[in-house]
Amino acid sequence: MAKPKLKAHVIDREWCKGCGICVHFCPKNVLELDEEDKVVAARREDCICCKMCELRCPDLAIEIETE
Amino acid sequence: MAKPKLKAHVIDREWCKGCGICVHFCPKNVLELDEEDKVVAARREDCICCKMCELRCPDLAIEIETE
Amino acid sequence: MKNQNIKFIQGNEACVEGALYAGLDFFAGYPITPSTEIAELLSYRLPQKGGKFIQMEDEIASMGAIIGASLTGSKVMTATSGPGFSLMQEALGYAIMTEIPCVIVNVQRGGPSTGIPTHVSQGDVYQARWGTHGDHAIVTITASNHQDVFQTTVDAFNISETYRTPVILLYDEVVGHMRERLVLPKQGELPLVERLRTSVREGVDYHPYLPREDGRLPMSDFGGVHRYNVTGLFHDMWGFPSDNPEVVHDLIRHLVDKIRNNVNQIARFKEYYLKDAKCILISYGSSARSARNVVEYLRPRGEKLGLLELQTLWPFPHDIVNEKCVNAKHIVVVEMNMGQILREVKRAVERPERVFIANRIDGVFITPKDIRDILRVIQGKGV
Amino acid sequence: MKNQNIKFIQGNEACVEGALYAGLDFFAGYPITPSTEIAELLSYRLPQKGGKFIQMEDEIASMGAIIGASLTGSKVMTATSGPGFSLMQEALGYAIMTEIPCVIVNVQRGGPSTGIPTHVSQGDVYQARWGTHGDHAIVTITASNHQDVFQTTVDAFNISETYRTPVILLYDEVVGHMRERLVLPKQGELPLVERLRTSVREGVDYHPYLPREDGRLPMSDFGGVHRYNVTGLFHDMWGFPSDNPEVVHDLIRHLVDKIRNNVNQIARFKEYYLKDAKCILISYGSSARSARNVVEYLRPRGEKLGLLELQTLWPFPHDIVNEKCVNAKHIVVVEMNMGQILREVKRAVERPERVFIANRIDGVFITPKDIRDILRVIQGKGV
Amino acid sequence: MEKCRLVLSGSGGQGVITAAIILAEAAVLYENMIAVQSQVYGPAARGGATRSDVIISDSEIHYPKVIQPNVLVCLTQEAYIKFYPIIRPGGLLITDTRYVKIQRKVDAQQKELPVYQTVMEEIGNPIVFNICMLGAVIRMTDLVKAESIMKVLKDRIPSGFLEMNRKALDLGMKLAEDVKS
Amino acid sequence: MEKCRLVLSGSGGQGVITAAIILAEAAVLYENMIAVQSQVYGPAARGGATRSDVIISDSEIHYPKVIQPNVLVCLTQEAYIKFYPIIRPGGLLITDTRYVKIQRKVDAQQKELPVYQTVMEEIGNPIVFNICMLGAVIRMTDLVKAESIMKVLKDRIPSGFLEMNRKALDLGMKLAEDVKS
Amino acid sequence: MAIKGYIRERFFPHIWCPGCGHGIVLNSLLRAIEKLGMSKNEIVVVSGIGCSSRISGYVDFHTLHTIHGRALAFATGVKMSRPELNLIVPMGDGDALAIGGNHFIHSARRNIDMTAIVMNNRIYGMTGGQYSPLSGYGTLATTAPYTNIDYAFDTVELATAAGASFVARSTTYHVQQLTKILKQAILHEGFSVVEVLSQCPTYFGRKNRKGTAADMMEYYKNNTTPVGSKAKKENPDLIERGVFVEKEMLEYCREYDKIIERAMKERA
Amino acid sequence: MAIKGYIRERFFPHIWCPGCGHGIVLNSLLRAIEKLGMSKNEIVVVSGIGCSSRISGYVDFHTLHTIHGRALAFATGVKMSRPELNLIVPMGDGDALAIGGNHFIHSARRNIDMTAIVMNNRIYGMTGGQYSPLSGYGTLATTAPYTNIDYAFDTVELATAAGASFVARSTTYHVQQLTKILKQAILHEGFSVVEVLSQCPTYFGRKNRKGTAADMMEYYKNNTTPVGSKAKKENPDLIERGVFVEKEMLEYCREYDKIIERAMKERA
Ligand SMILES: Cc1ncc(C[n+]2csc(CCOP(=O)(O)OP(=O)(O)O)c2C)c(N)n1
Ligand SMILES: Cc1ncc(C[n+]2csc(CCOP(=O)(O)OP(=O)(O)O)c2C)c(N)n1
Ligand code: SF4
Ligand code: SF4
Ligand code: SF4
Ligand code: SF4
Repeated sequence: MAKPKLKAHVIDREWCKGCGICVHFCPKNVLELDEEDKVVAARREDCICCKMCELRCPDLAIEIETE
Repeated sequence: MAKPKLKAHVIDREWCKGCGICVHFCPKNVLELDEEDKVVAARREDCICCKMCELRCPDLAIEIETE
Repeated sequence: MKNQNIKFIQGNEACVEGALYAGLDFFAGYPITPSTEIAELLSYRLPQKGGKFIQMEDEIASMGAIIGASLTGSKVMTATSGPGFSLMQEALGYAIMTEIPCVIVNVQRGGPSTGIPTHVSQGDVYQARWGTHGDHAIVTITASNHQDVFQTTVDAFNISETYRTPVILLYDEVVGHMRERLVLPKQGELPLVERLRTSVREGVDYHPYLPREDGRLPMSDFGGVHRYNVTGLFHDMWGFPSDNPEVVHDLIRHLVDKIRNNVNQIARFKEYYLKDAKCILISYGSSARSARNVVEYLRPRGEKLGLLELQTLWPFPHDIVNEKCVNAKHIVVVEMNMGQILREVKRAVERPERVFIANRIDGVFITPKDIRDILRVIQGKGV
Repeated sequence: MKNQNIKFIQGNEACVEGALYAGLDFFAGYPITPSTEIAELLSYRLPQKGGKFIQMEDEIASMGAIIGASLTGSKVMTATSGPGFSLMQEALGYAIMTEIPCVIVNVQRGGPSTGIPTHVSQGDVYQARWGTHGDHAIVTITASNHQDVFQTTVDAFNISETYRTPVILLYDEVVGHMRERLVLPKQGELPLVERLRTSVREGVDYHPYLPREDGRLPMSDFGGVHRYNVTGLFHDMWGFPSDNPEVVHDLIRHLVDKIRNNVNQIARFKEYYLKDAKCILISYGSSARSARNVVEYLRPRGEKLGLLELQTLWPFPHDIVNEKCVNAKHIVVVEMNMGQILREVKRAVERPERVFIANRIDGVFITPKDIRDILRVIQGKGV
Repeated sequence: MEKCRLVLSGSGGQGVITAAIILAEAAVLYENMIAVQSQVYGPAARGGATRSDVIISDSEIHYPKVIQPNVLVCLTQEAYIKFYPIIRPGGLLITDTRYVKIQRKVDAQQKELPVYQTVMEEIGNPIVFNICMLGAVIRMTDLVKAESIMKVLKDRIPSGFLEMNRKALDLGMKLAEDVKS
Repeated sequence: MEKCRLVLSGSGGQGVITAAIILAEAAVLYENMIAVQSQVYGPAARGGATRSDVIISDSEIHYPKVIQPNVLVCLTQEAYIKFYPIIRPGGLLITDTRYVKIQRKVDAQQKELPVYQTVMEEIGNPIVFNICMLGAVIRMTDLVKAESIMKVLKDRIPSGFLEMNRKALDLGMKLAEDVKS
Repeated sequence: MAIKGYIRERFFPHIWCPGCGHGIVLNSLLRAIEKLGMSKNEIVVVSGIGCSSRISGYVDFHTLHTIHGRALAFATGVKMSRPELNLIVPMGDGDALAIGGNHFIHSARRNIDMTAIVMNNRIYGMTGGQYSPLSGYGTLATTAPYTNIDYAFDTVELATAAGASFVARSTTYHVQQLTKILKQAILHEGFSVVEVLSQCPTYFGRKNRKGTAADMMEYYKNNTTPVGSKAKKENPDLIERGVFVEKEMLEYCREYDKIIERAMKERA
Repeated sequence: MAIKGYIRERFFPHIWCPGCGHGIVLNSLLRAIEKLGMSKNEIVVVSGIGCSSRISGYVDFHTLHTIHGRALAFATGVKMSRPELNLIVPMGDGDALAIGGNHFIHSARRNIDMTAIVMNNRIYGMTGGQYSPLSGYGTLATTAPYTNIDYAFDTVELATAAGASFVARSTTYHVQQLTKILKQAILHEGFSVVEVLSQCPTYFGRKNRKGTAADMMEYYKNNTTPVGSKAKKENPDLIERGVFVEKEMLEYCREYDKIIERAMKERA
């Protein structure tokens, strides 16, 4: 199966508590926390859709949408 | 050390409940229960002073006294 | 010829017969004298009707198990005595808070602590009312003979279902262990209250904790079509935790008022020769047998003596007791403790200085003579 | 400049200071809100003085551990809240039966069940008295400010040693958690009752359960020169099990009377403006602070209002309360439950129809305004 | 009829409690009388002297215990010593010759029956000792019919044992007749 | 003096509760005033808006909670929205410019201070945010002397950090002066 | 169904602290259930009291939030009267093994069919950081200011010795393994225990200077190893992950059904 | 001192039934203490509730007869405040492992110095013959009329997994081994568990047609084997006897003394 293509990082800013887990463990360093301590996909183009952020988020606040 | 010589089977008839454990496990079949279901040394001469009756009595009712 | 419906059994067995008659499905318990026969007989009888029995690791687990089972729609019971009853108090409060029907039998023995396990006492009356922490209300019933044990056991299940509350059956060692005749009612002879299940259909929003106009709370079997939450925290009508003061206030009032306001519907009692009684004995459980004996003995000898036998102890029927006692010169509470129901009777009646106690607290079943001797003293006749 | 004896701390910390002042040696507990600070602070402070702290697997084990430790001569304490207090009831009865001194702190939160763990309540008053099975008596004390928390904690240990009984310190979340000033008394400033040890010499026959003429029961440290038996069964003067009715009767009477007959010695209370008070507020614990506020607020405004603050709740000081209230037109019990002390006050005073309640049961700390509003209604002034 | 108050006493293994229950059950189920049975519980009951109370009557029984029995059965010396003082003066006191040495001073009609001996000689199985004793009791008191006892036994024991029990019961009744006459 | 009723509010990590305790403790231990401090407990307090009440007075304080503060500090928008309605009309309402967008309609003297910003610029460590805020409060209310706060801090924190805290406190007092004048 | 279909969204964001491992357990559990394609009505979640136990409020199943330490006892009653339901019992380490230890070993002994999840953050979170029976010797806690002298249970060994027929361990870092193990555990017929090494940055982390939530997960990454790996032999301090026990044993409710059959036969 | 010197003769004959194995445990225990030449004043016996627990009333030591299942918790308090005393805690199988199971595993985990004796007769004697967590699958009891479907704990495995530093098993038949093991257990510093396979002829024996007390002891004679014997390999059904665990581990009270030292230093 062809490797998935990223559609979007769906981030729920209400639910995100800025713990930084997704940021820390993103293999491609795609994510970071903004000044409000919410996660943002700063380098979305580097995303390989491994979804590790989605699987490890304690707050179900980030999802990787693929095409 | 010389093997111990029997002085007496000290039996507390008040304490003995006639469970028959000593009788059953006496290697020389020295003991038996009388008509009142109390243990008696019927064949004291056969006693080898192994004291197994004394060690196994649940009621501390029989003791082997040696000289 | 033998009548299959007549049995000669222990009070504990009569309780089992009553529970099975009422539709008991599930029993979890932990053995303790003098209640053990209840568990033993049910371990044999329940599976015969497809019901289930489990001996848990302790009384706390037993309470947990019956509450869980009740939630799924089963009629449940456990049985214990003083020490086990003390251990059940935390989970009992959970059943009260979550309004889960269950019946707890406490066959009383002598306390406090391990006390005198094989002797009779009626010392747990107040614990039944106040044993768990926090404000709450509870129903407690007792009986003095096997026919009544059967009847009150059936009642206990009915009341438990009607008000969605734990009900305590507070018997004692004498009633539990003695053997006497029991005539089994036919199925249908005694009314049974079945679990009130919600009429809300699947998909429609069901509120597990929103009482109907009539105050009753329809249930949806756990594991059924309605998914909801049950918690020992204060909760809203969906069953979800809330510390909103209004929610908290309304819930605690609901829990207490649903019992308090129905005190007269829940009240069970029997009366003997009260009409013209100058002296009224008030008793319950096995001690009521001795009291009854005294009444039957002294009446023919010209004493205007009467007996009010209480079966419902909590909520205490204050008005009924007061009304029955208006004309009495003396009111004597006969019980086997230091005056637990005495306290309530004094609160209930006018001129509480009329109220006395004839009791025994030494593990010996109170005798008619004990009562007659005390009576004479109360009446100023001396020994 | 800073006075080393002045502290600004939580009520729970004041309780710890009092316990250490009284000579606490051993604490076993299991964490629970809102009492946890007591355990936390003691885990730090006790070893500093060679004392011992242990966190047990649950509250039942905690009670067991402190009873065992007390028997060897230590001053012991545990601390919990509602759910844990329910679990402690069985072992509490054991301490009562075996007359082993111990102090149990219950920092009350909202019940029943898990209730509202972080909110205030005074719902465990009756449980403190009747929570364990069987007839018994118990001492229960409370306080409304940190200086009194300290004092009553010391009292608790003293009473526990004097009467060889468990003593319940029944505080509440507000007092436990709020911070205010505590002035530490110097050592020796407050009298301390030490364990009364037997004067019987080694080899001479010691009777662990034979009270002296003065009713007190000298103890021999477990593990010391006197070997004896301790059991939760009814027991004779040597501590050996007995179901002899006389022994049973005498023991239960002794256990109850040693407390009941000393109700006035055990009674602790405070009064404000009672002499000419037409309306008397009766309160205890944190709610007494709001009640006091109301009195101080309305007095200057010409209302003949007084406050009786109870510290000893059990044994309930009926005579004292009755006497203080003779001339009052209205008696208003201010508490945060559905009327537990109200019940006792009604039993205590003549013309109980004078007695009302100003309460709050929604987890919110009762305000002076709440009380004033209810007062006006009681006085017929309307809103 | 007057209430009949019985106390059956002996030691743990002798089956006095079973006997008491069988007697009372027979009265209730097959002779529609009123009966109440109770017994002593606890470790005390295990070793030492056990006791079971039975009251049989044609009218309601409120107080279920026996304070002063008019029929007392003692199957051990210990039980005899413990209980003879409570018998109603002139009451019927039945003992087994093997286990009990009676005392003359007791104010009661004392009947010493060789129940155990007879059972062992005629049947050779001590298990029916209690039933044999029961036979003697019902014969002396005419409380219930032997048939009623047998009916109760039918519901309680494997049919294989019925014969032996019937025999024990008859032996007991016979023993009673001998002393009666 | 009149009782001064303060409510300090914000979110978990900001140290508002510590600040409240330090303030009250300073008043009690070093300026022998009477003070009571209380706070909201429970999960609610963990996420969401925490709140701590302080009453400072020279006479006994019976009722320990604050119903209507005359000094209210809000360090998050959520806290502001939740608590501004309870302030005493005309009372002092202090907010941090970074975290709170104030609403005009509120009947109070609203003081917006760039506390966080200042701390980060001048000290670069958010840990003293609450102390800086405290400096502003005591400067505006004259409740306790800065020295008293420092004495309390001496007993609470490693001496290494005292300097930083002193600086934060002064910064806060300075901010207060600016808005005062 | 998307995993959000299994939760009660209206209660989010949940009460757990930022970085709390319990949220990751929730995340994994939802995915396991999603992969199994179970319907919401066939699942009952029973929990006790603790931060971890709040999980029951967030999932859209039949949820029973009981009292501290007793979840398994309540679950036993539910399961016995409705054996067709799938019981999942998430517990904190204190809930499961301090006050709840007895119910834990007895449920294991009976081999009653349910999935016990021990969310092990080595601390009492809800009450603010006291030591638990899994904190371990030498750790710091609010009730162990001089370091803890209590040894820790080994959850896996205890569950195994008590008789559990499925015993496994994973961590909040190894979310894929965790999801896989949870699936197996739920499918297993009998008493299954899954210990999840979770993190409480707020109390255990702070008290013991373990850094951020991510740091604590890094620790699990670097200090655990698959069951029976030779890395373990070289470095015995490594904590093993994976399935330790998986055996066929008679299940309690089925056994009881046989009792019922026998009883009914005898009667007829 | 003769063993009669260690008992309270006035209470004999004891209440136990004829042939009750508990009496043999008493017999063995007294001999172990006699051989150790301990003085009566240095021994504290703490028991719970049950026939077995009545043992405390018969021995002339400091005796604490507590409540059902909690003996070890009480003993913990005694030991911590008087570490110089020798704590012996005899318990029935129900007392120790049904209601008391949690205290059992936690005491083992802490490795607090005391000797726990599990007098295992596989039944609740005191209450008249209900099944216990050690009765085992297929046995009969008054609450298991259709045979028991509960699996039994293996006391040795459970104690070991929980952390006990001395774990052993013997029987009422092997009285010499039993005495020897009890001696070792009492001398061992740390939490020691000795399981004694005992007999309740009155209930377990009768219900399960095991014959007389002597027959039940014969069974132990024929169906047990020394730990690690090859007999075991040939016949896995044999029950092993002997010492299973004996290891040096930090003892709880001594560890606490270190805490006190540290606390006092810090303070000074
Ligand atoms: C009977 C009882 N005792 C104590 C408590 C207080 N309490 C609530 S949760 C808890 C322990 C929480 O720790 P854990 O189970 O490990 O879960 P976590 O909060 O760490 O997720 C305690 C002691 C209680 N609720 N009930
Ligand atoms: C809280 C409580 N629950 C139940 C009981 C009743 N009880 C007394 S002893 C016992 C069990 C006895 O069995 P075991 O511990 O194996 O000892 P044994 O009598 O067989 O020697 C039980 C259930 C009790 N005393 N207290
Ligand atoms: S893991 Fe989740 S909560 Fe944490 S920062 Fe990323 S999105 Fe936010
Ligand atoms: S073993 Fe003891 S009690 Fe049993 S028969 Fe022998 S002497 Fe008597
Ligand atoms: S306190 Fe710990 S366990 Fe509780 S929610 Fe916060 S991080 Fe999670
Ligand atoms: S019942 Fe069993 S355990 Fe109890 S004394 Fe008798 S034989 Fe021993």
